[in-house]
Amino acid sequence: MAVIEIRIELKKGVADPEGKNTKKALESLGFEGVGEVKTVKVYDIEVEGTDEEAVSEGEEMCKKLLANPVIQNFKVTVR
Amino acid sequence: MAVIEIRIELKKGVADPEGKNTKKALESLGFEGVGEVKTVKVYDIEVEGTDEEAVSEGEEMCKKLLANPVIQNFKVTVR
Amino acid sequence: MVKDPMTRRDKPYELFDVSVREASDEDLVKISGDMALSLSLDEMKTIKEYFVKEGREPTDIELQSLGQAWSEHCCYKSSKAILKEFVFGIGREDVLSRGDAGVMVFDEDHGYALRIESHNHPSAVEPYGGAATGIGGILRDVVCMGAQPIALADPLCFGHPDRKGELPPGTKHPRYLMSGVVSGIRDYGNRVGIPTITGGMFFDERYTGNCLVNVACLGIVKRSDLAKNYAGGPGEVMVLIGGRTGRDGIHGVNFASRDLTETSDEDSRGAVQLGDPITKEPVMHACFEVNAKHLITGMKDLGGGGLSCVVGEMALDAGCGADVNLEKVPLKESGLAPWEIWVSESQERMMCTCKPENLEKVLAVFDSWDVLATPVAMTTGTRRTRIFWHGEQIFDMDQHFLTTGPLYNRPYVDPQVSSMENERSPRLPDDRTVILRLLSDPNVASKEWAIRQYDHEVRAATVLHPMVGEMNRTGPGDASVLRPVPSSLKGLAAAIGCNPWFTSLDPYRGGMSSVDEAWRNVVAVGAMPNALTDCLNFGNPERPERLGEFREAVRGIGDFAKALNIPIPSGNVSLYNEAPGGASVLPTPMMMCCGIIDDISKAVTADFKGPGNRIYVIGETKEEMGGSLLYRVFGGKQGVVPSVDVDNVRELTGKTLEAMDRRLISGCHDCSDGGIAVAVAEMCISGQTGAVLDLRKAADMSPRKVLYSESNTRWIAEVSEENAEEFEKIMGGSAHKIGKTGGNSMNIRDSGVIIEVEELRKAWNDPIWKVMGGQS
Amino acid sequence: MKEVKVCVLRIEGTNCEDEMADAFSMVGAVPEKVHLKQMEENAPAGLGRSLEDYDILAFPGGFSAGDYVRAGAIFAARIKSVMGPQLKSFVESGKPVLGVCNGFQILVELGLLPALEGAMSETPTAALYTNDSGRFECRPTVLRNDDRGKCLFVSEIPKKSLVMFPSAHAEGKLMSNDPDFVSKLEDNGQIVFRYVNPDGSDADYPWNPNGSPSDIAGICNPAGNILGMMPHPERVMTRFTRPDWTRNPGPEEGDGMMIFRSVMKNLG
Ligand SMILES: Nc1ncnc2c1ncn2[C@@H]1O[C@H](COP(=O)(O)OP(=O)(O)O)[C@@H](O)[C@H]1O
Ligand SMILES: [Mg+2]
Repeated sequence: MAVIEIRIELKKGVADPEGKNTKKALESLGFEGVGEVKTVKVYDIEVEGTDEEAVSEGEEMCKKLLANPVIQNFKVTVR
Repeated sequence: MAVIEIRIELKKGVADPEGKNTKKALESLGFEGVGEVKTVKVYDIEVEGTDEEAVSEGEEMCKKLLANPVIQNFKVTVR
Repeated sequence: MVKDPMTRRDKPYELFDVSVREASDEDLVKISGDMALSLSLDEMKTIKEYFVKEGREPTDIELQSLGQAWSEHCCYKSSKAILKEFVFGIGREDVLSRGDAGVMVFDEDHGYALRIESHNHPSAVEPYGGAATGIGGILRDVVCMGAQPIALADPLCFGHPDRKGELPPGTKHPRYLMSGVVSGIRDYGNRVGIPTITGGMFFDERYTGNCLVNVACLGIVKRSDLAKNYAGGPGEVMVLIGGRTGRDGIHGVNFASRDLTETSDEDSRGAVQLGDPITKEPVMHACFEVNAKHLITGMKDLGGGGLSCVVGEMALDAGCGADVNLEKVPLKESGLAPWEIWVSESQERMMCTCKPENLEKVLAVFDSWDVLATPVAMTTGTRRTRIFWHGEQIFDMDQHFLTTGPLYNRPYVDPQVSSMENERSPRLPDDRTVILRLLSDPNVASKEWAIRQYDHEVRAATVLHPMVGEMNRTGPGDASVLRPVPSSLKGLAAAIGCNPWFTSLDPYRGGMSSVDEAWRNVVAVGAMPNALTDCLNFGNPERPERLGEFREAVRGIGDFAKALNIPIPSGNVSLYNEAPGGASVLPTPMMMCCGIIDDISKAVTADFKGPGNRIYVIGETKEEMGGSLLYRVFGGKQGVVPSVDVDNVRELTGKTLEAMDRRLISGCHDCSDGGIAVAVAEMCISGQTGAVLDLRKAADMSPRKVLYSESNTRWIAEVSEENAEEFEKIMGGSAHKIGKTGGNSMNIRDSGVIIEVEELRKAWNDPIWKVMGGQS
Repeated sequence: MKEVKVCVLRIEGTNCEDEMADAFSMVGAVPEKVHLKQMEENAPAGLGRSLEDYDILAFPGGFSAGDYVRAGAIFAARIKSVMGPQLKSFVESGKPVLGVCNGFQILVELGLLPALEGAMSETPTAALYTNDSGRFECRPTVLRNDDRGKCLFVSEIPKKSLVMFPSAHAEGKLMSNDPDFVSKLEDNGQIVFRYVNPDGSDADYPWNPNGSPSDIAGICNPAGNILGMMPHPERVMTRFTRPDWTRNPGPEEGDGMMIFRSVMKNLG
């Protein structure tokens, strides 16, 4: 049993409206000097097998479902 | 300038319909032995100041806007 | 007490016997507190007496069950006597059911269901999840009538979203709450595919510590499929449907029946649930299927009160008892104590009853929808509920004692009523400044930021939308109208009415005014009001002033409803709406009115349709400035709160609807916050058309008061020159001409003020977008 | 005339299937709401269905599986695993496929649109991404028919004319990582609908509610038998669901009718 972390980020150049809105909200609450805000989607998933097997299983999950290669990159690590 | 990662997780015992439905979808796609699927919300935020200042700024952001202590835990680290 | 009252039974599961028979008053209070029962000393004493008579000590599950069943939320112990006196039982032949939702005749073959409920405390603590589960709950109330939900409505009350300064401890910022609540309604409503067609947003500092989240649902049902909410008799199987049971939502109703405190955040985590619209949707389909195939005898949702209430009520209303095999209940996590399973308020669950010979077929239907369905109990002929855990009896109580709960006639004092005597009129700037300020007040300003996040036309039956007028340049509508039966032109209209400011200054007139507003919204679109549903949000009923307000407001609602013979087949009461520190919210009777229009092609919207038409005000404008938006914004004090003359309501409704039926009125808008000034401005905004007003002949008082008075039972009507004569004949003196449409500005002759329509639009459109982010 | 059978495909959490089916009924087709489970090989007796028995396939709008992960992603992945090959041959046989809103998102996630390199790509080559506003937008939108004659679903709509179909979505911005994406679609004649201002000029927000490049609202595949679009024609089958019908009385029939009538005509 391993727990993998799947991190799905937007590709460079893809606008991130949620990040942008969050930045605005933070600024309106008085936070100063906030630069870029990026939102990342993370799944922590329990899978069977060795760490290596778990990671390659996670990558399969991204390809089949969790990420759209047009807009997103993914990274799978063992937690 | 520092980039902090803010990781917001649901507390134990709080239902996670998104995780549950993702698990179901993975299983129906033929992934076997999938255990718990947890969805985590992550923000990568550029903030000014030293690492320490950045982390405490990030914690403030969570308290004021990004997290609800009733159902969520948060963790702020420097990337 | 020397010894611990809780004795654990020597069993592989958690079960305690609780010594109450010998307990002192002090002990009883401590037991109630330690077990989080929220029961008073007197109630604990009644329970003690009961178990003395039974000759044994109660188990923890029995006490927890009582705590839940006797909560204000479940048994209306403080409000029932008052509701009975004033609003219950307005009998009309077309009331088909007063079950979990009210059901009224829609046409020969169909009924429509209506119900409203509050989800205030959970939303104050966790706005997103709280509001979402509120939607889930109200949908289930409609589904268990066998009705397909067709619309949602969501009136909300918050502190000012741009509030500056320190917040009271334990309180979240109104902007945060508003954003979370709207997201919760959006995500649940949109995902489950039911349009959110109307609602309201009310802002006042007094909601800062305790926001109000009310949610309403409408449904449509074939009259032959109308479901009952109770069993058909003894010997039937009770089948638990839908989500699994977990620790979420334990003590939710007790929480709703208490004031919020500074630590509500931490204390009530268990009471907060997260809804799952994806489980809900197949549950709905499957329930409709077993109902339409007449395989079941009754169904009911597990709302506040969980298994404990649903089993008791489904059996009791059928004159039965029930034997429950509690270990059969499917769980989310292991290790729950029996009492936790019994009182949990986990979402997305329903119960149905069926004859044993149909059980297999019922289970097959649920299976085909991948919906969990488990027989957990049988009805019996005993009028007692017994619970077994792997064969061992752990609960045995009289149904009636358990379910009915105590009833109180708590002390109340009649409220002080605002009057003309101590009235202080505000010093006003010029009309231009006044009108622009009123339009930008968040209570009037555009709610488009929220409205367009809700899908208000999914199901493709929305005939009048919440925003009306020129596309993407819209203004506010009155009632929304649906066409629930596609083969017919008959429409169902729904609108919200509420004026908490009137209610706080004069609860009786406030109650009446709230009904009047909902009523006239429905009339404004051309529909005949048909039924009401109400959500009564008030403060702590144990304080005599609060209960006095409640009583007077309910009396006002009842007097209106009785006089006009309009039934209130469902409703909800939410008490204990007090912020940390004990500040009460404004007394808020939230009314929803449903109406029927025989031919939707005759429906009327509020936007001015073009230049050169006459503008009339229907109804009398009086010097009733108490509680008006004008006074609130510019600092007026006291004054008379607008009254309602029920005969006048009846007469004007008849005339207005007749004129609409003859297609004589091209635009119609009700007059409420900000009076004629705001109503006409809004019609200009949505119609992209100006207006010239001359108010001298409208009423026998100063033109300024005519402009801003909020007298009830008034509409602004737009009538073409060609139709004017016939219109005036029908109205017979009840309509007063106040101007003409045309041009690019609102031009008030009496004060010489001219405001461009674009300027009106900006003042009205921008404020909430500015605070919440985004643009129209 | 031969009965035209329409498969309106659904999974748990699908909505808008009722109005999609009703729209097809209104033009004389025979729609059936079919759960994806019924397409599985081991579907319970009597409930099993086979795609090849239908003449038209429609993916309804709204949501599917809550649109967790990404809009349409879960539904698309499950379709692929249950009936990928059948779907491919359905499409290749030239039978019409319609996807509205969530249905469009599903078609893109399935690789059936834009299909620049063959009928059905292994992985998606485009995405329908979060609106520029970051919000769900439920509002009227005006579309221009820019089809150049390929698309089976718009033949009854006069070329370059404007129609009003309302939009209701949070993820409707068409994206690709191919910089020449728009011009390739253009060259192939795949752009069917563009958002425009009511006077027909290039759309500004909110008339383009999501920020789609070149105001693209709907595209077809190179063969013209698959149409995916964000706005909802099935919501405006009569004039009474137009948001402004009380001030702009048009014909009894709503603009949406033409979509369904077109495909019927092309089958007949
Ligand atoms: N103010 C009211 N006016 C009319 N009917 C009411 C009112 N308050 C409650 N009711 C009715 O009393 C019944 C019980 O309400 P409640 O216990 O809140 O239902 P639930 O169990 O669904 O939460 C329902 O039929 C409801 O419609
Ligand atoms: Mg109920």
